[in-house]
Amino acid sequence: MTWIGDNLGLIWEQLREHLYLAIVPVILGLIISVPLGYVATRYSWLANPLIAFGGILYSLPSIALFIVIPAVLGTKVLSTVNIIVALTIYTVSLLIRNVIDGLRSVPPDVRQSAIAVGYGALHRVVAVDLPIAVPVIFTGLRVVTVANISMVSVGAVIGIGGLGELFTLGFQKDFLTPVVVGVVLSLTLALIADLILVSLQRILTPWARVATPVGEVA
Amino acid sequence: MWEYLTDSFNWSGNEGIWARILEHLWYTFAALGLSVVIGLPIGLRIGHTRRGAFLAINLGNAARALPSLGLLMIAVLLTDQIGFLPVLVALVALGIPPILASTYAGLSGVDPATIDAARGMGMTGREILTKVEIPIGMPLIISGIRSATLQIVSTATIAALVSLGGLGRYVVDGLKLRDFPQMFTGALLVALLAIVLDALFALIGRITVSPGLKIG
Amino acid sequence: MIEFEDVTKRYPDGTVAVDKLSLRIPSNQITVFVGPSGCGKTTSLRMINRTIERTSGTISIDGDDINGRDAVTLRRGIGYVIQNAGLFPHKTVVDNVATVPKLIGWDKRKAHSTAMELLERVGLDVKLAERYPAQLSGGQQQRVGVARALAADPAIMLMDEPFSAVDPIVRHQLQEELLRLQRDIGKTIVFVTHDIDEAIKLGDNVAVLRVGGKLAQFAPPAELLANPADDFVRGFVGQDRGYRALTFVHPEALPVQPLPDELALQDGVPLGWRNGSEELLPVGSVFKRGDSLRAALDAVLTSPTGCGVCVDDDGKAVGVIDQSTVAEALRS
Amino acid sequence: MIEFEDVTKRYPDGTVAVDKLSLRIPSNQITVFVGPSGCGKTTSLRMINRTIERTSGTISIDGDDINGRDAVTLRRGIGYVIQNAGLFPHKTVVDNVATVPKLIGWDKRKAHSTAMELLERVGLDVKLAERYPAQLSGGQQQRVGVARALAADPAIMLMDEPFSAVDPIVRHQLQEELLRLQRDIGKTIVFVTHDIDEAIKLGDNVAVLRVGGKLAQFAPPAELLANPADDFVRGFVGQDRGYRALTFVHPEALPVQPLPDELALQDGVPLGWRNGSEELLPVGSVFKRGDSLRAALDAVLTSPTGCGVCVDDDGKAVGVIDQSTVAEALRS
Amino acid sequence: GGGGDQLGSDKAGDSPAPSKVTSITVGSADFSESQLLAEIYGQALAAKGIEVKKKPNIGNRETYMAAIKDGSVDLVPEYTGAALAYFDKNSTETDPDKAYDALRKALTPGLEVLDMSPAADEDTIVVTKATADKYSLKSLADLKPVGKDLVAGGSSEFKVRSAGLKGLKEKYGVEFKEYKTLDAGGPLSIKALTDNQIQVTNLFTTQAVIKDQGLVQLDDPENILPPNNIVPLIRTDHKSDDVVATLNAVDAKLTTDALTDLVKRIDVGKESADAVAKDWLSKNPLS
Ligand SMILES: Nc1ncnc2c1ncn2[C@@H]1O[C@H](COP(=O)(O)OP(=O)(O)OP(=O)(O)O)[C@@H](O)[C@H]1O
Ligand SMILES: Nc1ncnc2c1ncn2[C@@H]1O[C@H](COP(=O)(O)OP(=O)(O)OP(=O)(O)O)[C@@H](O)[C@H]1O
Ligand SMILES: [Mg+2]
Ligand SMILES: [Mg+2]
Repeated sequence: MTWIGDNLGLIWEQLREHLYLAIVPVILGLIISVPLGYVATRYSWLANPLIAFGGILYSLPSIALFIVIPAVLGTKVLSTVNIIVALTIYTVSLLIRNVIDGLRSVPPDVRQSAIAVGYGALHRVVAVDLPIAVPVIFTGLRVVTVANISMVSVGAVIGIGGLGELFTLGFQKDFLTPVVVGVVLSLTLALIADLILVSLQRILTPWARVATPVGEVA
Repeated sequence: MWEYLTDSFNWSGNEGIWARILEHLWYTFAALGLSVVIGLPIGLRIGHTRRGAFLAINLGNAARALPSLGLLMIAVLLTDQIGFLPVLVALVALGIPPILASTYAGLSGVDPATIDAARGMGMTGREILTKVEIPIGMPLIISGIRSATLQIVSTATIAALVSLGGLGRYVVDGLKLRDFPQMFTGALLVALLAIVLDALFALIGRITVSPGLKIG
Repeated sequence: MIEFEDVTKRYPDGTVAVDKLSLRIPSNQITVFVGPSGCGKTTSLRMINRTIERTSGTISIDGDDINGRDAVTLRRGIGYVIQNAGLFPHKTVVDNVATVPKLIGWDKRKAHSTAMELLERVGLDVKLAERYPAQLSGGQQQRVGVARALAADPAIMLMDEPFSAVDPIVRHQLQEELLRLQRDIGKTIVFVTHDIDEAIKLGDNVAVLRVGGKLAQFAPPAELLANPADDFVRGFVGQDRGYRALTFVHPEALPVQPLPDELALQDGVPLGWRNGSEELLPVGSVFKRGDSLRAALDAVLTSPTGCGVCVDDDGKAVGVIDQSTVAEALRS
Repeated sequence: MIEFEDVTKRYPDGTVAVDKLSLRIPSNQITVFVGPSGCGKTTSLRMINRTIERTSGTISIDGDDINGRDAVTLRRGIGYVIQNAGLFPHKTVVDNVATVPKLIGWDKRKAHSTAMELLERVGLDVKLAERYPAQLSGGQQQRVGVARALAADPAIMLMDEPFSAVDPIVRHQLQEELLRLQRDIGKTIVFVTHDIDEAIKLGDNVAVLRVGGKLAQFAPPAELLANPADDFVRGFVGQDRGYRALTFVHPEALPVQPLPDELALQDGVPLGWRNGSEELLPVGSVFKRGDSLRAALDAVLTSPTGCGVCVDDDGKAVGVIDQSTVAEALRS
Repeated sequence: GGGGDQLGSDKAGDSPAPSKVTSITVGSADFSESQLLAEIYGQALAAKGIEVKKKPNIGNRETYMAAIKDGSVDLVPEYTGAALAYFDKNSTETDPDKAYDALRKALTPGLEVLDMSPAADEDTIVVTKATADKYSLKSLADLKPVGKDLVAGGSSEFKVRSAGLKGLKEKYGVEFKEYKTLDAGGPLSIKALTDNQIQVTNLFTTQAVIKDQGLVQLDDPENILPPNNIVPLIRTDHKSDDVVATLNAVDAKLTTDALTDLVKRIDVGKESADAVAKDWLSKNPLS
């Protein structure tokens, strides 16, 4: 326990780095997946290959990806960019499926109406399809966010791992405390992030949580 | 990397690629088997009774948030062992949530009218589970096991961090020695293995899922 | 006979779905529960096979309280058909039908052949037997549902809005087939619908329920139309009930008059009415001897001459009746 | 006027959904497309707002070929209502209705107030304005759908089976409301249904289509009932068409007879028929002066005495008619 | 091995030593002693008013070398012999001074080492007391006849370098039954050794565990294990005079015994490297 008190600065530093490394890829991944998913619903033959390719990318071991990236991009080996790019790849490979499913979840009669009231193609996506896809997209977003937060720590193996560095640090000394602190904080971070996403989703989709009307048997 | 792969020396022997693949498969299936043994019955129970779903799903999510590296290290430090056991613990913790969650989803997604009909014709709870809910939930159950497999295969690389073998050996040694061909080889083989296993489960799905569920 | 005695169902949330219902459902007849949405039809029906447990009162079948019996065994002896059929999507059509026979331990061969027979019986092409439910139309699915419920030859059939999800034309066919089937099998059928026309068409007896789960009237359809018990039933039975009631008026024999010359025939089948010009006027609808007064009136109303044509089973004209004959019959 | 000239639609898979359809849809009236499932009703309708593009032929509105116009602008000027309403689940009721006004650039305040007015107009409680579609019943959703289609005051409204997913009682209400609304607004409405009753009730003109997308008959409903063009139409119009046709027979004035003593009244409202015993016999259904012959006949048929009661707008009895008067009117 | 050069961009270049540096990034390897030294260097430099950034725990030599080559870090604590083996795979120097000189020559352009410290942390190959007794092991040469019965374990690097299995085979003719890849003198190796999953491993002389567990260090008559004096490895573009002066002063004061003590405080006492470094600096003021 005294270890915690003595190392508050370090813990705080790693926590901040961890959060940064986990969240930035989620945001970037979302920015990439949405247009990509939209294209895949327009040209539906693209959807399955994209999802399958995502699955393959996701099965690449993260350690390998973390190290390959500087070789490919020419970034410095200790640059956070490596982790961010790797996790962004994971994010997109997972999220693409949800974006596609989400856009496909728009009921056909709603889409029909949107066309018939005279929405242009792009306008319709922004004003109708995307809002309706939010719950499905958020399901994916929650999964990748949590997964990212837990995956960042693997970066510790190459020296940029946020809370993961507490793992290696403790492990080298055969010392449980830092590892447990790292795991607990990482877990807490994931749960808080999840909670924030759930709240955000509730705020974004007030329509999705309304009660069914009186008289209808569920 | 091509040189590494085509060098037949690298393929044979108990440190060779074949041996590593077998080790990797062993870790994967051991962890997967245990995850199924634990996750499936719980998922079935929750899906069938539709009670405790909230708890199970959220526990499942929380487990997903466990960093496997940290978990592995804690497992090593706590069990005071560096063998297979801590790795198994970490991988099983990773495998259970998807299996649990999709088993639950598979069962709870069964049309209530179908269950109503089954009950109405005099099926007992067990018969409803085995003859109706499991077969209809099968596509999702398989896909849960499938995604657990993918995660386990790719994460089993960390076994190498605590002295075990498997394809992670190449990745970790390659990392330590900055031997990129070796590392790429490892990563690529892991991805290949994942693809092969994925195809295997697609096949299993094709066999176990009733054609009636694939129409339309 | 199925007997409800003071049966009440209160759901955990306090809703009283069925309130002190007392009712005798005669054996080997079709009894229809009808009423607006939420009036407790489904609840009443499902208390019979105990997929919903009553709160108080007694339900007995042939004098035995159903609570004295094991729920699972009870259900295996009662056929159950619901909207959208509730078929097992993972089983072929014939396996769906064979489900209960297999559950109660028949050998496979027998279950299968019984299932095949039943498919024919409900009017399904046996070529469909190896298909899966998703490959059938709604109407075909409902037929499978009926066959499945009949498979173990239960004495009682419960049918909860079985035809309400199919389009009107198919629904009409299914209703006709059910009536035809019932003539053969003579089960005790309890049928739920919210469509008064369906109730009148199918029911030997109709129980009209009002919201709150109270019985408003229990009577054969003709009586329901002629003497609605109160304003609620009158409103529910709807406009045109006078005309509909004619369905149940079967005058012994309407006195037909000989065929007039104006009626053009071909091999005895009416072609049209001559009116001096080249073209014939349409015949209008025709009726058969033994048809209800409704059919006769319609024939009169659709005929351009005011004379309704009566035909035999081969469609050959056997006579005509005029407006005043019908009016006479109506008065009597 | 909307004009179809030799319009054909062939889907990429080869299905010919509409085949050389030629048709004039008059302005400010309700024209109903009716026909069995798959006969091309929806396809025909949707070619009008170009959500489906025709394969050949011309469709013009008031003489202008619609292909000469920008599809999006065209659509904004045409209201569109479909089954299940197709409301935007993520927008409140009032925002749903305000969609088109906002799209065409009205300021928010005006769009909102117009939307609120429309909600009232279609008979929705304004308290529901801030709800989401999922919080409304099916009938309420359909009303919102109608309001949304009306929002930008389009000259044309396309309605594709708008009422087919709601229960019969609500459907009846919605039909009445549509007729009432149309009396005020006088739009050019094209309405699709597969329910011949609905077509007859709502249509100023009815187009009957047969499978394969061919026009079988285009006529006002009374003519359709009286003179079906062929067997297909006759079959489709169905039994009871003679009786239904009476809906369109409005005898100038049926000669009513003075109230007989047997009719018991209270403040002029008929209570029942005396028959010597304590209890009164039911009055039967009643009709108003100016009602169709169908109503008068039903009154006669439901009356235990064979005398139908005629009432004024307050429900007070003003006279009776007997069977022979109705028969007389039928003959003429 | 040796793939590190793929990453060794020449960004370090031939830029001349600056007259003044305002900011420096100190990195360290993934073991306690390296972290401690990095802290000591860092704190000493900070005391001179230089802004110090820390990148502790980067990884093994191959990893942090890539980092210093591409400028991710500017300074890491190194060991003469091991660093020499990294830059020149064929070197066989056994004398500390010669090794130091050879290292200076072998360095990639853009990197330099400062003065070598008297403190050293040698590689050592150890067995448990029990193993030593059972096979009467004193020197590495004694392993030759019994190697086939023994399992060795240690880092990935130990397996392939000449100060490891390669040297053992070439110089002593020792081959083991198996080699388990664990870590570089870390908890895995120690655990495996004490559990008798492995019988031979590679540790470092400053590790307290050697004494605490009564492990037996095998002699190295053929000198396959190089001398390993502590020496700062620095990028030329951060080698200003005050940095050089400070680090040389620090290194001059370090001794092997002091280092052993300090490392024990971290590994056994679980104190943070940060605090231990601060403590040592306060007791050994630079001037
Ligand atoms: N599980 C339940 N819990 C609480 N209330 C229920 C439940 N099931 C039904 N109800 C209520 O009981 C009443 C009767 O329901 P029931 O389903 O029997 O009606 P119904 O006549 O079959 O209606 P419908 O024509 O809509 O099928 C309704 O008010 C309904 O809301
Ligand atoms: N996108 C399409 N591709 C191919 N065929 C189509 C398509 N849409 C409709 N069809 C076919 O065109 C024919 C007419 O379809 P349409 O939807 O217009 O019929 P409908 O009269 O509206 O039927 P319903 O009453 O069932 O709504 C049908 O045979 C249908 O299967
Ligand atoms: Mg019901
Ligand atoms: Mg249609």
